[in-house]
Amino acid sequence: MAFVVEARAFSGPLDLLLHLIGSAKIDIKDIFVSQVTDQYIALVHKAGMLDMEEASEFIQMAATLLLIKSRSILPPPQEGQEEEEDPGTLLIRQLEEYARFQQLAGQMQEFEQAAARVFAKLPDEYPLPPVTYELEGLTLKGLMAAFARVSARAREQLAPQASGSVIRLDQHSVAHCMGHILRRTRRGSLPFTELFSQTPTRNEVVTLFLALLELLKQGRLRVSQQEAQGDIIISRGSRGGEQHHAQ
Amino acid sequence: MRNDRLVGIIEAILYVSGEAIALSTLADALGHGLEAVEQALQALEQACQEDARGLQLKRFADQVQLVSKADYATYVERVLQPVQRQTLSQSALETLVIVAYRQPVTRQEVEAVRGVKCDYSLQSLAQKGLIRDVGRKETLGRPILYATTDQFLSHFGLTSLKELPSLPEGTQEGNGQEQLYMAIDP
Amino acid sequence: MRNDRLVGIIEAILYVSGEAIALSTLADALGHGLEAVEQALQALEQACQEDARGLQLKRFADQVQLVSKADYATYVERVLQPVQRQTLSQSALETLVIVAYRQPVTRQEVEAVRGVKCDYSLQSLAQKGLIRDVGRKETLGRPILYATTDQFLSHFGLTSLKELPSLPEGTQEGNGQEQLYMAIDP
Repeated sequence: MAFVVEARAFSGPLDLLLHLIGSAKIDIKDIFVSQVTDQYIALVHKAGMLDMEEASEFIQMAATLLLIKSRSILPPPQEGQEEEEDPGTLLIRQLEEYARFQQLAGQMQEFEQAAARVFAKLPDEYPLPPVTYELEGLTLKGLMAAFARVSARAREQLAPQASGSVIRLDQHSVAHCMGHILRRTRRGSLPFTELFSQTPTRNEVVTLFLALLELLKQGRLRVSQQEAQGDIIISRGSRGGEQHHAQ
Repeated sequence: MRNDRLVGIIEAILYVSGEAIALSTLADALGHGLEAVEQALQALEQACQEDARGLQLKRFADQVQLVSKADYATYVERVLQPVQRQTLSQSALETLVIVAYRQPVTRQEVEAVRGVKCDYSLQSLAQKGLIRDVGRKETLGRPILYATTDQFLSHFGLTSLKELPSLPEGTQEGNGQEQLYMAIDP
Repeated sequence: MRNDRLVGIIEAILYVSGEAIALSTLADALGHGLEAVEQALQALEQACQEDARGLQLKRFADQVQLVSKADYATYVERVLQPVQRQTLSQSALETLVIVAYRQPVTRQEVEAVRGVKCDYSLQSLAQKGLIRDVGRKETLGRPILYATTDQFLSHFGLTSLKELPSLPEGTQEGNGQEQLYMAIDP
């Protein structure tokens, strides 16, 4: 990256020029009345052109210095004819500005070195937490909506299942279930939820429910509910009794 | 080297290391004997007992390590383990609903309703603590039975499963039987 | 929460993290206001000044990080040989300093000062995370504008850009305007 002259790497033509100015112990403003510019051109010439990309800026600066030098020999342009700023003045200003930044860079380097004397610890390898689920948005309403979707789909699946190849013995005829319900309500009322077995099959549920409806229609059972979300209680109706209506 | 500096240097070394360091390594680096290192470690240990210190020394065999104080772990986790929030997927939600209404229920039974494989969603619901394994059904293969947990109830603000609402009216057209079937309380 | 505990908790968090943490993150995790966090940090900072402490707080931008004490660096290196942080090359440093003082600045503007092409050094500074692209200048060609990052502050041990050394005085006579322009705080 750097242009190496006399074992020192220069970060650019301005850097080299400043170095030469420093070595000559002159002020930046006196650059053109000193040997510095000649030294610069000689150094660039001597260094050779190993890397054109890199050297081009140094060469360009050499050209600028030559231009300034040649102008100084020519008679000064007449007043008012000068359209652009004198390249010598421009270069001096650029050198001054660059020199300030170089000085700042030196200070920053000290900061950098000081900061390099403190060490941080590597972050602990903290195991990622088990994902906790945001259930805030999930309400009973949402649950029920999901429920509705599932049951809608389950209904669709009912048909193919009915025509499936496995035909199970129908243990749940409506008549059978009516008898079952009546037997279970003989000693008193029965919560609706206890009507079914622990893991009721679809068939069982449907048949039991139809049986219940039939018994209600016949007035042999009645149902009551204490509170809105409470359990439905099944008990013997006005026309209860043991008589068994065969279907 | 003053004793205080020794303590400080050890703290600095243990901090940057983060890992356990042998007492002998410390002794070598400090140019002190093991006794001096031991003394400094004890001073560090004692200093760490203050509430205002968030670190503690962990010692094992002849190694020593600086670790954060167990008491403050909750706060450390809060910063470094930001909670990964995620909502339940559609399929997890459906599975959960079926388990809730049909519990205890086997995977096969859930799958029969949903019409898709449910191993993954059951597993993830169990991981989230919303359902749990409550035994095995005494049928062929003794499949696992799933039921909802207390956490499930508490999330939905229910005191018991009996409070699960029956199917919303109107959302379903027709087929009251099927609706009832689905709404069965176990 | 007692103040002492707050200090200890912050130490624990910074220890486990190792990396810089935003004050606001600490405040959130602790359930305290920024003032309480700032107070605790100051207490921690002060406590660390003891010889017996090997740590110090490094602050930059609105972040804070626990680091080992510079004074004890030799010993830390003796045990751990921490990966030597790469210092910047002369040309990278020059480019970076110009960006720091002139930000937001275009490549062309940096090149005008340095008198050399700066694509490479700008690119490598960006890769190191010391500068970043902050938009485009609304001029012909819409050149990219560069500015320094929080990591830049950390690399140089600065708390904020205000701590950048002011432009050298005295070395320059004249051209007051130019100096003034240069000294503008970015």
